[in-house]
Amino acid sequence: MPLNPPDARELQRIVDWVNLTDDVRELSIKFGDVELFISRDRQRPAVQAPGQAAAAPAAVAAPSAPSTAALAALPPQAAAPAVSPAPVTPASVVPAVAASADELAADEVLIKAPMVGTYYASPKPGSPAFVAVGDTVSAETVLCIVEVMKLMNNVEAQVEGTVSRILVHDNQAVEYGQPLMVIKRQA
Amino acid sequence: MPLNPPDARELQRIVDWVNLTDDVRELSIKFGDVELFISRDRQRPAVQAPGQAAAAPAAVAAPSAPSTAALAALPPQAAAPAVSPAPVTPASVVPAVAASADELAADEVLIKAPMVGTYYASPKPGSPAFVAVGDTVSAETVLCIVEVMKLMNNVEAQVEGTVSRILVHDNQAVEYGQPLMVIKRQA
Amino acid sequence: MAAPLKSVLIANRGEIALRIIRACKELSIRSVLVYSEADADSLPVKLADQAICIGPPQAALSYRNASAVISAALAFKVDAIHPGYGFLSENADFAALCEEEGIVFIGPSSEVIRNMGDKIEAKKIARRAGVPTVPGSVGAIAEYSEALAVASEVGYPLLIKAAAGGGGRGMRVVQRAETLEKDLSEIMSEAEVAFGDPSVYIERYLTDIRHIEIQVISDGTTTLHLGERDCTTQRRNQKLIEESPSPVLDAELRRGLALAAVALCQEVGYRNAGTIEFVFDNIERTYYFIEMNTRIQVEHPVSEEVSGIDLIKLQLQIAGGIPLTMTQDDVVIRGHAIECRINAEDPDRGFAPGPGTISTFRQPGGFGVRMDTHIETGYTIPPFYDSMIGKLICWGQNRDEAIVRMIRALDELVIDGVITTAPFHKKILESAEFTSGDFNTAFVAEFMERG
Amino acid sequence: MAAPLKSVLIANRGEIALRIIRACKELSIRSVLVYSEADADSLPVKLADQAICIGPPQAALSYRNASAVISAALAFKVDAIHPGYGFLSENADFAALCEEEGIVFIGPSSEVIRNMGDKIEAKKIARRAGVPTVPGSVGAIAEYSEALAVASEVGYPLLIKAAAGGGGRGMRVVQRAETLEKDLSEIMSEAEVAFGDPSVYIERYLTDIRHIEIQVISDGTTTLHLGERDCTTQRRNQKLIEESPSPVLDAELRRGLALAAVALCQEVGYRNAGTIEFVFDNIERTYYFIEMNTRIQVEHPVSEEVSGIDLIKLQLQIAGGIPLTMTQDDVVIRGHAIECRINAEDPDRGFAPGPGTISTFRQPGGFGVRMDTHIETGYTIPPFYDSMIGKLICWGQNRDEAIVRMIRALDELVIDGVITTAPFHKKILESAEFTSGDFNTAFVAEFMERG
Repeated sequence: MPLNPPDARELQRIVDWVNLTDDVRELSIKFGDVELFISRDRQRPAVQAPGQAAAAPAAVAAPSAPSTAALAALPPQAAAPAVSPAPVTPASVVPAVAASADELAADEVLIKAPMVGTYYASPKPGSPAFVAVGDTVSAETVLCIVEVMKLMNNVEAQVEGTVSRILVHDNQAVEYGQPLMVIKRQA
Repeated sequence: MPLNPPDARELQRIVDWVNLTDDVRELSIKFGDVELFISRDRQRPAVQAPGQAAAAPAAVAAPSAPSTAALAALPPQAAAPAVSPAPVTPASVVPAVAASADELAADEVLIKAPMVGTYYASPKPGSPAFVAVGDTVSAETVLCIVEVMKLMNNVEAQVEGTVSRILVHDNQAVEYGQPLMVIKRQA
Repeated sequence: MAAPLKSVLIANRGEIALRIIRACKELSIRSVLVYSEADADSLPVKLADQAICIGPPQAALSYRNASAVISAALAFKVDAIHPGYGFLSENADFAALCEEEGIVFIGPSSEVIRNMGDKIEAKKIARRAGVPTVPGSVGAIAEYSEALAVASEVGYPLLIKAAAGGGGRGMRVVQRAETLEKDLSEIMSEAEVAFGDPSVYIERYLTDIRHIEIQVISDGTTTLHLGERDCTTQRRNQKLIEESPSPVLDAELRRGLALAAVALCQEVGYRNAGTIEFVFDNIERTYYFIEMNTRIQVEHPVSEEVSGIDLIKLQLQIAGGIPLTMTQDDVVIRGHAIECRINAEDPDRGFAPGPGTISTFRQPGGFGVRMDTHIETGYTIPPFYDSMIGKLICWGQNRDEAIVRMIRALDELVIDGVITTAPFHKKILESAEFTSGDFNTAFVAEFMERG
Repeated sequence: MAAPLKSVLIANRGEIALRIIRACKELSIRSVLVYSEADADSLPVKLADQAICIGPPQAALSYRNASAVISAALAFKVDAIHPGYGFLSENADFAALCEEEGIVFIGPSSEVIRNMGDKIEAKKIARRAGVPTVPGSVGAIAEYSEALAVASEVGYPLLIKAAAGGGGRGMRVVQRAETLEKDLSEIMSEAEVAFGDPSVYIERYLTDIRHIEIQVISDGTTTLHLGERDCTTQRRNQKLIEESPSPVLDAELRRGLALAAVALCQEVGYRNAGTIEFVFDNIERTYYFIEMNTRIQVEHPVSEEVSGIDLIKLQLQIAGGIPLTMTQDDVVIRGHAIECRINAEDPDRGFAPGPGTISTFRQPGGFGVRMDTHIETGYTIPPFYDSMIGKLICWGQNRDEAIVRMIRALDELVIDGVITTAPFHKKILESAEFTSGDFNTAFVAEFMERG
């Protein structure tokens, strides 16, 4: 193994390997200031397109540093500074005062995309969605996945409440900061 | 004589002739809608530059149509419409509410240049000025001359009062509408 | 007159005033702009070295007021007057007044202006110079027998024009020999009544024509041409889009036009910038002299962009007695340029002019894009003058690139607060006829009829 | 990769993002701009066909964030990525990621970026291609005897550079042979301590130099050069003013530089736009390869203006597999172009960047003036990025005309609300040294010292 921290491609290869195997449930790697933690929800049933490895929804989250920022820290640049210690879930939780397409009630919270990528409503194609409108969620409930280059980022609720509105549809490309859901806070 | 109205050059030639003669005091010509009226104040003593006819300050005023507008009506254009019946003196009299470089008192009137040209404070070089600060003027008092291509336009006060300020100096080139004097209206 | 100019009075407004100010600045000539009260807040007034108000808004009392302009030039002691286009630019009497007053008129002599301003005289000069004119009667016609003789040479359809007419009045197209006598007697009677002069001219009536003009610049000795401009995209004889080179000329025609233009200039001893206008008959693929414009034209930037030559600077230099240093071989046409005249007019309401205040102006930019305009955000278009508020000029390596660049620039252009012809230009540019290059002066009218 | 591009993601901001959007529009390619939260209200965001926010203001989390950019490209399904300059444009790993993901990287291959990004490797390639490099040691030196041998070839003054150093650190000028041994041992000790590697390079120390670079464009088979740009007007290695052609080259030197640049490209199988930088030794009147920039450069418009060739459009076409149709003979340099980089910096306070809100922006215009900028009236310059807010490019028939036009355009330019380098540029342009063309890279520093 090289002494230098891995570059994006090496991390990518590890994620690819996890995707291709059936028997890895969790994986944690730490090289210097780069940390990778993979937690797979379930096995993916089959490859989608012939001749191409499917992007399995392996949920990836960086426990102490945001994985996207780590991936951005490609040589020869220095590692990207983590602007603020990233929370366990990288979802941006915006209180009701923040602007949104629709008016938010005072007890509503907007869930925004923590990164640009593809929004998945369910852990894998065809399986039930993580949440539906009316569902009760806790702070740790996974609301959806945003895929960034085959890295599946769980978006957690961070607040307790009920799902009030879902603003995007499955498989939709989403911008950084794009409103995804509205959670009505528990009274 | 041609049946068509005279063009600027023909008028100019007449004015030039008046300038060159010593014995014409007043001249009035009318061709259709073009009217020319020349009133000479005094004889000009001598030619200024050798080899060139001097611009004698023959005071020219168009009694019923502004001479500048008439001169502008050169063939092949139609005669310039007189926008409004020109007053006997073409000076623009602006009441105190109008903007000026300096503040005007409520009873002060701004005298503006009726045309672009050269301002003369006196009827001829070396002679006393038409008016000085403190002079009492009537509506018909000639305040100054503005020369437009050797045509000497008398600027009359149009109000009764006293000369409060003189804003330009003798021989100065002045714009159309440039403030020349301030007249304090008679109480 | 032989001394390089130190100061120039600009007797114009709008974009052309700005254009001349810029050229003066680049030549270290003091720019003295005269303006009417309506233009006191305009960009040219802000940018000129000196600005002098010469009268009220009405052009007759300011920009067309010869004595006010000359008085300003004399009082403020400038060397020369640049008349721009319109207003006093082709007024021979004004040029003569300048000559008399010892002020350099930036243009040809008053005599040349007068001669070329007389259409009959200009046509005679053209013939003398061996420049083809539209076939027709040499002088006025008063008899049917003369008309018949001319008609047999000219062919049908032909055009009878009252000698004293003009601006489309006193004209009739004769389709067949059978009606010639009747048409002639009718138009002569009409002309007698309308103008007090029954004499008429006859010339070939051309039905499928383009408008092509040659830009020339001369110091009185050396006359150079800067290639042609094709101004076929017109609406009611108003040019909308001009381009250079013309999409229809071959090298031989191009050369013929240019040499004809230069010959005409040499015939009259032309000095300064000028344009020789021709009609180009699409059917016969031949050209005829129509008239000469003895001034800089609105569409001069099209020639500047393809030649790299700054025409206004040359005008100023020639007027200051500096001879041309380049030769015809130095004039190399590169690529293709198109100009769209942006007017504050509403194409949906018969191109009615709509003055108003521009709430937002965004100028398009980037490679190959030039916008000559005096407008700014917050500028109020005065109702007293022409409705043209700017010219968008795009250059490309070829016509296709110039067209896509113009469409891109029109998309980028924002003029909020007034209705402009910019969207109409885009439609024209995107049409199959325009992109093909194969159209005539009726194109815009037909395009509008189709809707 | 051989299909013409239908959509391009623009991984940049500011004027270059706008430049690429314009080129995309002219080629009917969908422009998809990625932007940070700080640029949400910027002109490129308004003008792109689609704009996608990819992260917070910090460049490391947005414009330099390779995974965010590629994720956006994949999620929003674009064909290609144009990196502009700076940010990810010369990041070989990013280019490699694009290659792996099947996204066209608009630039050369990741391998070429990697090789040319390594200064030692690039120098080796240059030597292989027969391109002159600054005389000096071929590899690292560890012994005084080696240093002595190299020094006798190179001459004095010479430069000792720590192999592991960079950015001005670990360098020493040796004036005389007498001090070589002592200087060598000192710099090697310092390098050992600072970088853990005592090895050094030796090369000739050039004291009177210009910076001259050659613009190339290649489809991988045909490599064309677009003449040189002279970037000698620098301040602390930051280019201020670039021009083309260089005022000091003769035809033979120009040809030599161009051929060297093309040879280097062919040696590495270069594809797309690139720039080969040389130092030009004023004393010996000879040139040495320094480095290659494997991307479009800030100053590319200078070459566009003199060649008439739209470099960004060629980049997009080549990336879409469309080969170059022109030959070297079609590349004709006409006139002279100058670019001034307008930065929101205060020359009186050590060029300190000063972000802020632009209360009024007036863009200069007219013939030969181009301003590539993303600023508008009301635009707030964010503090997160480069302080360059626009580039003013002026073309003229010759260098003198280009200079007076630039001065005129700088006078016309209004950027109120922030302090910019525009007035400083004017002072430089008006200086006797600049107008003479005879200066070196120390000119601006000396000019400022004189005050």
